[in-house]
Amino acid sequence: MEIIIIDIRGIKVLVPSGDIDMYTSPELRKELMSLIHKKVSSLIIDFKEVSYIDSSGIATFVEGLKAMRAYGGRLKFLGISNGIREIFNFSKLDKVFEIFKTIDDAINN
Amino acid sequence: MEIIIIDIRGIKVLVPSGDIDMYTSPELRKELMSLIHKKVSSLIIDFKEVSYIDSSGIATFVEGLKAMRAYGGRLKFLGISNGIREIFNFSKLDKVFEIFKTIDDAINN
Amino acid sequence: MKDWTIIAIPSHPKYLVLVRAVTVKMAELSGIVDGAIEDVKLAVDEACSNVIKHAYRGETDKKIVVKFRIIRKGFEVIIEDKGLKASPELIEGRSLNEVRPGGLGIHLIKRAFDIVAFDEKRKKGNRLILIRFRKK
Amino acid sequence: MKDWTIIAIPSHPKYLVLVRAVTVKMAELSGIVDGAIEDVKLAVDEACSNVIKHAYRGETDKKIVVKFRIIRKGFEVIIEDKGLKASPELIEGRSLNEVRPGGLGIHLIKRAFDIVAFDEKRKKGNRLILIRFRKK
Ligand SMILES: Nc1ncnc2c1ncn2[C@@H]1O[C@H](COP(=O)(O)OP(=O)(O)O)[C@@H](O)[C@H]1O
Ligand SMILES: Nc1ncnc2c1ncn2[C@@H]1O[C@H](COP(=O)(O)OP(=O)(O)O)[C@@H](O)[C@H]1O
Repeated sequence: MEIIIIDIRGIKVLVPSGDIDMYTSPELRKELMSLIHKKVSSLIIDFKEVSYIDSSGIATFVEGLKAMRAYGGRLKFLGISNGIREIFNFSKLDKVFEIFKTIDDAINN
Repeated sequence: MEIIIIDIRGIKVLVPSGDIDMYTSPELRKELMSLIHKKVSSLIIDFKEVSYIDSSGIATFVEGLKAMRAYGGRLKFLGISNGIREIFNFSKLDKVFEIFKTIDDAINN
Repeated sequence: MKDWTIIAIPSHPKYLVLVRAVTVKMAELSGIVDGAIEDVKLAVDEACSNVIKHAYRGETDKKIVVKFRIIRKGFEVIIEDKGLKASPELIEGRSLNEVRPGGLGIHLIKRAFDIVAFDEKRKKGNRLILIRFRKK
Repeated sequence: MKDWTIIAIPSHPKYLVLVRAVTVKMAELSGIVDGAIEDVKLAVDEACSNVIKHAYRGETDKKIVVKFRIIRKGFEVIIEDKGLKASPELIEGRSLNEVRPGGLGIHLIKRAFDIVAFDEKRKKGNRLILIRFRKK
């Protein structure tokens, strides 16, 4: 997994690529939490380059979501493939995470 | 591996896709030899969908080439990737096989 | 054991990618329908992650053995470790209605496999038996 | 053996795809340069094909064990069988100037690995040792 962070109209977009598993999720957690510790009001995760996510990856995002909610921040997901969508649905997290179709929706909503 | 055979202006083009290895090359050999037994004057192999070829695959084409040469037929290769090209070079077969860049070159030459 | 394919890895998370690769290829060979291959891959990965986390408590120099076999009725995977014994009840898993990190693994394993059972005859360590039936 | 990753397959060509998948992932983990990964994959596949063809004479229900280890100086692969003994001279390989099917395998193995040697201490079957040094 690799992570790049881009800035779109003042909003940080975290773009992980490759497999998110027990090996790589600690790295993801580090990047995610270091942004959240700055209390960013919105944070977008773009999944379009994510080839795989396991429960440790999902747990990382649940943790991030809870940390952001604590100060009223919003964690937004983008580029969710059908395969990942299915795992979110199954885990009953599709209702918990905010999932958007386009970057504009994610920014403006 | 899967194989499709198409007919372009009366010339047979064999298009294998996937991995050609010790498991799949007998199937390739069967298809190749059944065309050659009909003494086709030209036969084109399009490699563009081949993800992997091992020595059993190469041996199959060497066998086909020899069988075609015996009656004056020509075996032509198309869509060779750099990786496969390297194996042909290394095996000193790049000079033995006729390798073309485009389907038109392969047909007209 | 001669019709089994076996992969043994050190209990370090960096080797999970190998287990996933072998799982996918074996699932393909077994004739499992395409859509289910990703589920099976995730399930086997989750089971191995659990071995590292729970049975070996994060120790990365132990051994995990994963065995695969194509059977007439489907696809069988066995995961063996020499770590702490899991209590068989854990196979229940927590409720998914609660939003919290962790506790998803068992559910993802049971989503992909029809049979999920610890071999209770095993004396030391764990042997998790996973079977997926061929769907008609 | 605890820092080894091991895959054991039945000696049927359909399982070679598993060996290739594991070889690629291990080569990636070992930090071998990208361009060489395909060479290493081909070499290990050729060595296993040789076991099936020559050591087991095409018998598909025997066992092949492939062991991988990342070492400081590079990447080590060991291939073990319980078949007919190979004569160590075969490692020479035939001349490539002759155009004929067959006889390429050994050359492809030596192209990818710096050390290619049969373990002569092994009593039954073969143990082929392959080492690729990290290139500076
Ligand atoms: N292989 C194992 N050995 C011992 N305990 C295990 C094993 N797998 C799971 N467990 C136990 O079952 C619980 C539920 O597992 P799981 O659903 O994968 O969630 P998580 O690992 O995220 O806690 C774990 O918290 C752990 O207590
Ligand atoms: N694992 C092995 N066991 C026994 N003999 C072998 C083994 N590998 C190779 N050989 C012998 O070495 C020769 C050269 O091998 P190779 O270059 O792979 O060509 P091929 O397998 O196409 O004949 C083979 O023909 C065979 O006689």
